[in-house]
Formats: sequence, C-alpha cells, structure tokens
Amino acid sequence: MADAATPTPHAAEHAAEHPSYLAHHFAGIDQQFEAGSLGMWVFLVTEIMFFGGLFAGYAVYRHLYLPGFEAGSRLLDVRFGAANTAVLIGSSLTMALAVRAAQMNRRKALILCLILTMLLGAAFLGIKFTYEWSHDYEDHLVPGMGFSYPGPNAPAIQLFFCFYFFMTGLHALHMVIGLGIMAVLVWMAARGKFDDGYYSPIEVSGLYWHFIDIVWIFLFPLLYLVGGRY
Amino acid sequence: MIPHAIAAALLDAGQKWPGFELHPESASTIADGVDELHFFLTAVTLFFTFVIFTVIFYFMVRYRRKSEDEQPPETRTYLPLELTWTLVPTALCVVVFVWSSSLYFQNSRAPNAAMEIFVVGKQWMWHLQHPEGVREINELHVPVGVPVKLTMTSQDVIHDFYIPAFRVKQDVLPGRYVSIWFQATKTGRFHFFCSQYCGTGHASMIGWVEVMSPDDYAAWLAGGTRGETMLQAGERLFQQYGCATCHVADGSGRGPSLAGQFGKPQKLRDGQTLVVDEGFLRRAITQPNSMPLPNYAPVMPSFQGQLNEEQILQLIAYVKSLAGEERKTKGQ
Amino acid sequence: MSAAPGAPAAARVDYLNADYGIRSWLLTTDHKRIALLYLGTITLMFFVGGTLAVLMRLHLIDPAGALVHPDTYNKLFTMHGIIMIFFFLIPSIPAVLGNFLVPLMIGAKDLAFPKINLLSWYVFITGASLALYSLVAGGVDTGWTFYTPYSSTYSNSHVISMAIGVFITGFSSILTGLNFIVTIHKMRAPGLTWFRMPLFLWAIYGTSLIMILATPVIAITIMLVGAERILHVGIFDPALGGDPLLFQHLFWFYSHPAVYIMILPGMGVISELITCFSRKKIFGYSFVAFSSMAIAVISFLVWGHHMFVAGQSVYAALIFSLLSFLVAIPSAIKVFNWTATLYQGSISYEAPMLYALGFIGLFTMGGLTGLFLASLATDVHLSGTYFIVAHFHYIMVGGAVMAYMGGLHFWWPKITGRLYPDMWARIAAAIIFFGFNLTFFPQFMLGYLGMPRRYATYPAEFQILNVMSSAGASILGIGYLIPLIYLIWSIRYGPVAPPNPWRAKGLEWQTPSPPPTYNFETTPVVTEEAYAYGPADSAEEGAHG
Amino acid sequence: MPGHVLPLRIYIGVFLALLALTALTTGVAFIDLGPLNTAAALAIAGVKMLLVVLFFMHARYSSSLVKIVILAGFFWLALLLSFTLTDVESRHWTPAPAPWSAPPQPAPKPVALQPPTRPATP
Repeated sequence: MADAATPTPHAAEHAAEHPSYLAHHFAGIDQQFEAGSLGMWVFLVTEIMFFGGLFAGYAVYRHLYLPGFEAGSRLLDVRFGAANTAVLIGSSLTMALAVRAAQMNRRKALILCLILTMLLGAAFLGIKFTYEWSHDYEDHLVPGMGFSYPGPNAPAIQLFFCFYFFMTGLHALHMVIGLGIMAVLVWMAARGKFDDGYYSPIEVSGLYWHFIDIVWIFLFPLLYLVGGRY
Repeated sequence: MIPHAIAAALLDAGQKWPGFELHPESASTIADGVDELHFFLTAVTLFFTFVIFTVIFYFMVRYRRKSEDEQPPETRTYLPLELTWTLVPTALCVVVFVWSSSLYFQNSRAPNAAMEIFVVGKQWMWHLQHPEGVREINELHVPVGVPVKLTMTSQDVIHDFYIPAFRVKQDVLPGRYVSIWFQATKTGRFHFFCSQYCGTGHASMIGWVEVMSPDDYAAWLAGGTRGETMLQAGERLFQQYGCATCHVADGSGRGPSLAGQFGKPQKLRDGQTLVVDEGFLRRAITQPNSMPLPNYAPVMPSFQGQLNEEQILQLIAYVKSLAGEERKTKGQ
Repeated sequence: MSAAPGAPAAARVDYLNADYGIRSWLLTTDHKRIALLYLGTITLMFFVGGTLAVLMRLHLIDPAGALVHPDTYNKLFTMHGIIMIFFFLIPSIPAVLGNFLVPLMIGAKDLAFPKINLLSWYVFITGASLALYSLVAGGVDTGWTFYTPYSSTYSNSHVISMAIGVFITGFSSILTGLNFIVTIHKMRAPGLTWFRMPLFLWAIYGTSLIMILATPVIAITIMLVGAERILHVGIFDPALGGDPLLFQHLFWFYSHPAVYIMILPGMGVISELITCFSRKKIFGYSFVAFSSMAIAVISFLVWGHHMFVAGQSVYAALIFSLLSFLVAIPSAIKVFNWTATLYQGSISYEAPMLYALGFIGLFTMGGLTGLFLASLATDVHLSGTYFIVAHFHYIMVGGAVMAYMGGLHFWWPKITGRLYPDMWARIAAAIIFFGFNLTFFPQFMLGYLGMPRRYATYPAEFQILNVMSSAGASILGIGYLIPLIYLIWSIRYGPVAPPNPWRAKGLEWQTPSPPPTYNFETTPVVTEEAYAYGPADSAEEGAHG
Repeated sequence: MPGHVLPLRIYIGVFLALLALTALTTGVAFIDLGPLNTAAALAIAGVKMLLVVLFFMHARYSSSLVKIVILAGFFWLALLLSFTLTDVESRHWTPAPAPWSAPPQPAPKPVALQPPTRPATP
C-alpha cells in the first residue's frame, strides 16, 4: 500500500524536497525501493520458468535414457565443477557484502566487494571456457561440432551433451550479463551515486547475481554428479 | 434411444441433399457410443446458449433505458444463486467427465483376438501391410464384424490416422509404435485422413477403407500378390543381417535367445522391468544399448538407418512367431 | 450523451499536445503514449493477419484449392496463426487498453517502471519486424504450433527468423506483465483496496500472472527449435531418440495459458461495459474477481487436452480431462454474473454495449463447445478437425476481438478526446456479429463431419459448408474495415468529448479527456465501492475534471 | 530504509556452510547409493538454495508478498515437471486387452465366384 504522503498539489510537489534519484511517479522513496525489489523478484520467477523448460527436458530424458546420461556425466571433470561451485559461492558472498556495505554507506568497501565479485565471476567463466569447454571440444563431445563417441549409447550421450551445453551456455550468458551490470554499478558507485538512502540498484543486482548462483547450485549436481562417480 | 432417431433423421437428410450432410456415417461398434455423448453435449450447449440468449433479450427489452436520469435499484449479491450456478455446472462437468472417460477407456482397449495390420506413414502416403504379405498404398481392405488392430509408426514427421466413420484417430509418431482398433459394422468405402499437419502433401495423404464381407475379403486376400508373408520376410532379414549368429534359439549365442520372449516382462540391468512388446523390440533394434540386460554385454550394434520401418515390422513379426515355437517345443 | 458540439478544447495541455515531434513519441515514457504506439502496431498486424485469413477462405471455396499451391496455403495459415496470436491477440487488450488504463484506474501517475514499458514496446517492434521479414522473405510453413520434427528437421521455410521473432516478442509480454503486477501491488491510490478496484484490473492482474509464468517456457522451447535448426542437432531430434511429445508438453504449457492471456482481459473489459451501460453495480463482485484468479491458476493445469490423440498416456489424459472440465466453471460463473447484472438495470445500446452483449452470446457458445474437446471420447473424433478451428475462433474472434473493439470504443473519448459516430459503430458491430456467425458456425458441422484442419484441398462433400464460411469471411472482413475508417475520421473531425461521456464510474473518468501527462492533479482518495451507480450517482456527475 | 543490515558473522557462516555442503554433495557422489544418490544430490542442493535465498537475498526479512512470489515460482516449476513426468512415466501402462469372443456368425450364403480384383500394388 502506498504510504499516503500528504497529497500536496502536483506542482508544489516538484518544488518540495525531490531528491534526484526519486522518480516523479512514486509517492516516496520507500515505495520506489519496494517496487524495485518486487519487480526483480517477479523477474527472477520468470527466470526460474525460463531455466525450468530446460530442467523439464533434462528430467524427461534422464528418465528415458538413464544409462546414456550417467555415462555422459562421467565424461565431465568433477574437479572443475566443484571448483566452479566454490568460486560462484564466493562471488555470492562478496556480492552480499557489497549490498551490506552500501546499506552502511561505506563506498570504498562497496567498490572493493563489487570488483571482487566481478573477478570471481570472471574466474568462473575462465575455468568454464578454457578448461572445460575447450577440452570437450577436443574430445569431440560438442554436439553439432564434430560430435563422435565410439562407445555404446552414443545418441543418449549426445542428448546429454546437448543439455550440458544449452544449460551451462545459458548460465554463462547470464553471468556475462551480470558482469556487465556489475561494471556499471562500479562506475556509478565510483561517482558517488549511492548512499544509505539510495542503494536499490545494488540490492536488485545482488538478487540477480544470487539467482545465477542458485541456478549453478542445481546445475552442478544434476550435470556432474548424476548417477554417482563410483 | 433418442440419439439414434436424431442420427437417422440427419442421415437421410444427408442423402436427400448430397453435400449437406449434418451427421457422419457411423460404421463401427464405438461410433454410436461416441455419437450419444456428442448429442448430449450438443443438447447441453444449445440449452445453455438458448437460456442465456433469451434471458438477455428479455432483460434488454424489459429494462431498456427510458430516461437519462433513471435510477436502477441497488444490486444485492444473492449467495444461493451464486452457489447454484457454480455447483450445477460443476456437477454437470463431473457427470460428463465420468461418462466420456469410461467410454474412452473402453474404446482404447483393443480386443485380444484382433486381426493385426501394420501401417507406416511417410511424407504424404500411407503404406499398409497385411501379415499375409499383401501391401497397399492409401487403401485398407478389412472384413466387416472382425476387430482390426492397426500398429502404426511414421518414417519422418508426425502424421495422424483418422477414420471419421469409425470415430478413431491417433497421431502416428516417428520412433514409436502407436495402435488403434476398430470393428466395422457396415460394408462400404469410408474416407481416412491424415489429420496432423505434415507438410506440403498433408491434404493429399487421404485414402479409402474398404469394408468387405468375410468371404469377399478372403477372396481379395487370396487374389493379392503372391509376395512372401511378413514372417518369411522377417526370417530372411534375420539371417541376412546376422541376427541369427548372436541370437541362437537355445541361448548359446552372445545375445539372448528370442524364442518365447514376446509378451513377457524383461528385467533390465537398472532394475526396470518392461514388457517385451513391439515398442521394446523396435528400441532394441534401433538403440540396443539404451536397455542393457542384466547378464549380457551391451555389444549389439544399432541398426538405425540400415532397416526401414517395413523391415523392422517384418523382423518383429518373425520374433513374435518364435514365441509360438517355444510353446510348441515345450508341448512335445 | 452530452457532446459539446465542435467547441475547441480550451488550450489545455494534455498528453497528446504536451509535446510534438518524432522524438517525443519514440522516446516517451508516458504509459498513455506507449499505449498509442502499441495501438498503431497491432492494428497494422491485425490487418496483415486479416488479409491472410481472407486469402485462405477464398482458396477454400473450391475443393481442389482455387487460388494457391498447397505449399503457399500452408504458409498462409501458418502466418495467419502466428501474426494473429503473437502479434495481435496477446498484446491487444493488455498492451493497449491495459497500458493506458491501469495507472488511471488506480490513481497513479504512471506504471512502476516507465522505461521498461518503453523497452517492452521496442522489443515488440523488433519481434514484429522479424516476423514481417519472415513473411516477406517467403513465409513459414510449420503451423503456428511449430511441431517438431517437422519444424526442426523437415521444414525448409524461414523457421529460424520467425523463431527468433517470436522469442523476442515473448519478452515484451513478460516485461508488460511484470510492470502491471508491481504497479497494481505497490501504486494503488490511498483508499483503493483490492476489493474496490475495477474488475478490469483484476482481469489484467490475472493475465499478468499468466504472462510472467508461462511466456518464459515458450521462449526456451522456441530457442531450442531454432538452435536445433542451426546446429542440425538437438533435444527434439528423432534420430537421437528425441521425444516429439516433449516439445508438445513444453509448447502447450505456454500456449494454453496463452489463450487465457487473450480472453481474460476481454472478460475484464466486459465487466466494465455491462455495469456502465446498465447503470448497475456488478452482480457478485467477489465471485467475478476470484473467478479471474481461478482462471489464471487452473489454466496451467489443463494443457494436456491438446495432446489427447498425440500419443499421451491414457492416465495422464484422464487427469488433464478432469481439470479441463473444471477450468470451464469460472468462465460459466462470469457469464451468469454478467447476465444477472442486467436484471433491473437501465440498459442503453451504444456500440460498446452491443459488442459486450455479442461477446456474452458468442463466448457462451465458444466455451460450451470447449466441453466437447475436454471430454476424451468426443475429442478423439473432433481433435484436428474444423470443430477445433470453430471453437477457438468463437473464443478468439467472438470473444477477445469483440471485447477489444468494445473496450476501444468505450475508452476512445478518453484516449483521443474525440467522440466517434455511434450510428456507424452500431452498424459495424451488427455486420461483424452476423459475418462472424456465418463464417464459423458452418465449421462446427464441418468438424463433426470429419474434415481435418490445415487442408489445402478437401473431399467434395464438404464444399457447401466451406462456401458458406468463405462468404461469411468476406462480410466479417468488411465489418472490421468500417471501424478503422470512422475511428480515424473521428480523431480529426469527431466532436470534442466531455470528461465523462458515458457517465461511468472509475478513476479514469475523473480526469479530463484526454488526460494530462501526469494523469491526476492530486492523487485521488477512493472512498466508495467499484461501479457505485447507486442513487448518489446523479448528484456528483463527473464534477471535478 | 527498508532492508535489513545483517551482522558480518551471519554472512561468513552461511558462506562456510555452503562450501561444506558443496564438499558433502561431491563426496556423497563417490559412494554408490543407487537411486539415493540423486535424492541426496537434490536435497543438498535444496538446502544450499534455501541458505542463499533466506540470508544472502534477505528473503527472510522481506515482506510476505516477496515470500509468496518465491514460493509461486517454485510451485509453477513443480507443476511443469510433475505433469510432464506423469505423462512420460505412465505412457507404457496401456490398459489390458479386452476379452472378445466372435459374435455368432450367420450361416455363410453361397457366393458366386468372381475373378479376384487385383489391388493397387507399389
């Protein structure tokens, strides 16, 4: 419910305290902040359904072709998967600390944490591109680019790798977008745009970043650990 | 029953003005049941539409605005009325659901003594194969009064085998067997259509079901081309593609013996048990390693692409016939 | 209706003359101007889709196909489907009437995220231009359903460019839905509780829920089909053991709720029209409001009824059949409540009311024929035939388009500040009603006789009914041209509209026509029920402007 | 200002818990538990997700509306998964064939022998 700031005439409202960051159509800064975070949560629900389509396809095929999916997941290197998970959880921590620093109006800590988050995110993408995907390419495991697998269950393994590349590719794309947003935030923070009164862009980007971490938290076991490593 | 009277009236109306039929022919055992449900639903639709139209017209005339500053009385929400027009439609829906679901369940169970015909849909024609070896394109000859089961698959995209006069329809999927059954009650020629969009020739993928008396059918079958029956074709392929080297009848080969396997449950290595039906055999031929057996190494090569759909059906017909010998050997 | 004859509007600044020039339109963040941008775009797409429909009906006059080669006919019905659904029906009421009215009806200055609102129009324009490119470059022949393996492996038409177009347009729906949800939750005027809101807002809220929860699934599905065509490998590839039914599950998980995205806002408009033109409070407000929510939720549980004959398991079909019956109940409740609202009313028959009454009749027919398709036994016979084509056209054209036309005429004075010629509007409504019935009622019989849909040529015994349907289609086509003409005419030559020409309730009628850019001088405080057409009505008749 | 400032130790604690759970789920994968493996992996992932949502994303301290939005998201995902898997799982449960006995055949009337019509062959 909008808190009923006394309905002063519209023209007067313009002249009264109207800090630069308060959009004209909001009654107060609280309403703008709540609208922003609710908007991001609703967007994250659409992202859940967006990844959900892939998870549904994965679940159906894992049920239909279990041996192929288990063999496919054993071809992945679980060491890099676990390392990537730790890196992403680290970046989630630094992002949370960045939001905390913004809440407590510590600009230097905010900028430091944001840069740390970006570095960890870049590390994740680095491990993913250089170590995992390039190895898969050399091992002819990339569907559509010279996929060949001599052993049994080749079609099912190719299906598994279709899912592997669609899911991790979509996740990596979201990471790249996240890094872009972080860069803009660092630039804005450096110019002193945020203080403990106005930090909703940081909070909202933090929600987005944590969501990407949650997607990876589910991707790691489903892709790397399905059917066990014994 | 009233629907039969309506159906008969509509039918002869159709005869009088050709091209203006209102009721399709009903030429199979399930057609009348489906028509009864259809007439009931039509009656419900017409009743509610008639009620809504007349009530609205009455209100429109009775309460038309006479002067600009007319003051209609306050609207009182009247809970019992709201409950009635919530519960009555719900009850009606549940009744129709139970009626239609039981009818559907009944119609989907093919009788066990059904005569089997194999259908392969490919882009823009239907291949139909009788076990006795006769093959037809866009034509299906069946005896009247005998339940016929069609086991169908597609060679490329999704098609759909639809015989309006028998009220049966089933999408035909690539890579899988689907089946429908019907028992014709009238002789004559009835249309069948492809009713799932499949490309340029979707509209030309139609044909005729020719329902004949049992004697005419026997005569037609005898007159058919003297090709090898599906069993003989299957046996030839079984030798030609080297299946016999591994699948030796007494189980001494690298592969399991296939005698007597059809129709029995088969336990897989991961604990699943599946019934050995046409779909199981087709998957074993095209993707052998996706169903590893407990005590056999997954070394069987995939025949995907080497055998076309008709040949796979012939191989399966041959494996099904092996089931018979096993019972025979046990008999002696 | 008191029309000030031709008096020039006092030189008052409103959202239309507040600013001039292309930049003021293409970079606007004013929800009212964005609504007009959407209005222009979807009107263009409606007439493109409509021309395709007329071509199809002309082709089907002759059983052997009079006009075009079967390949072209396949492209005609595919493009007709795609353009009408993704580029007209889904955005029509939410993006045009919703964008314009949601802030006005809740007493806010604008939507929660104005810049995102403009972004959603640009996303829509990108998708629409990709679709028009695909149409001009040679069309798509997969049907609007894009069923694999035909769409992913066998079709050789412009599927990739159309898939990307539909993928991008999906995000326009998502962003609009997101905007409405946050606005309705966070920016209502003081005193405007949920149960004092107009029912149009309840319907828009339900529609937005469906938009944000369903659209992402088709975005990912269409992306997978596009990827499969580019890489020649993918999860729907039958050679790899891909399951064609998986595509149908993912596709219909969006596409059935999508048909409720198209009809639910229409129901919201009808609630507004029926109450205003019978000068009565809605009968059973909370029942109609909750039925919008019920439709939004249950619409996600029923998609399997599109796949009863597709090879789905018998037991899953039973579950979907029962739920499909239950989704009809909220719609029935709405129809009964609208009819009850007319009781003891003072009904006047301006054009919006004719559209509303037409909607109730045709929507009842459309909804009840849905029962044939929810019930398993009859759906086996009717699925894939013209019965289905008739059913969804009764809901889409008889329902959603009639409601859109009614809403457009009802709020036209508020949007443009001009009155349209009501006599012409009534004639057009009657022509549309008659042309529609002549077009689609014969198709019910064609479907029962067993004529499959998407056929370029058909057996001769279906010809008479097809000729009747084609005749109706030309009448319907003319019926839709008439409003285009007199509405455009009214923008320049129509009499100036007073703030409240229909003496209707609702916050949007308390602003001048057309409203200023910031909508309300002071944020209004709401004290009374929605549709308070009681005795107090004539006292303060649209007092403050 | 809305939004809750959490003490540092909560963030560090959650971080360490998440790392521990990652190690646990990787470790469990190396033990053969049969179908339990998948259940364990998903349960651990669920716990990690709860930790991130409740503490890092401040869901625990935000309005009930946000909580409902989160639950709705997962509920709709569950809808998509459960109905699709119901169909895939129950697809081969075809109902048992119906018993059928041929209706009494009327006595075959003598039929004149006509030359068999040759059907269209490929």
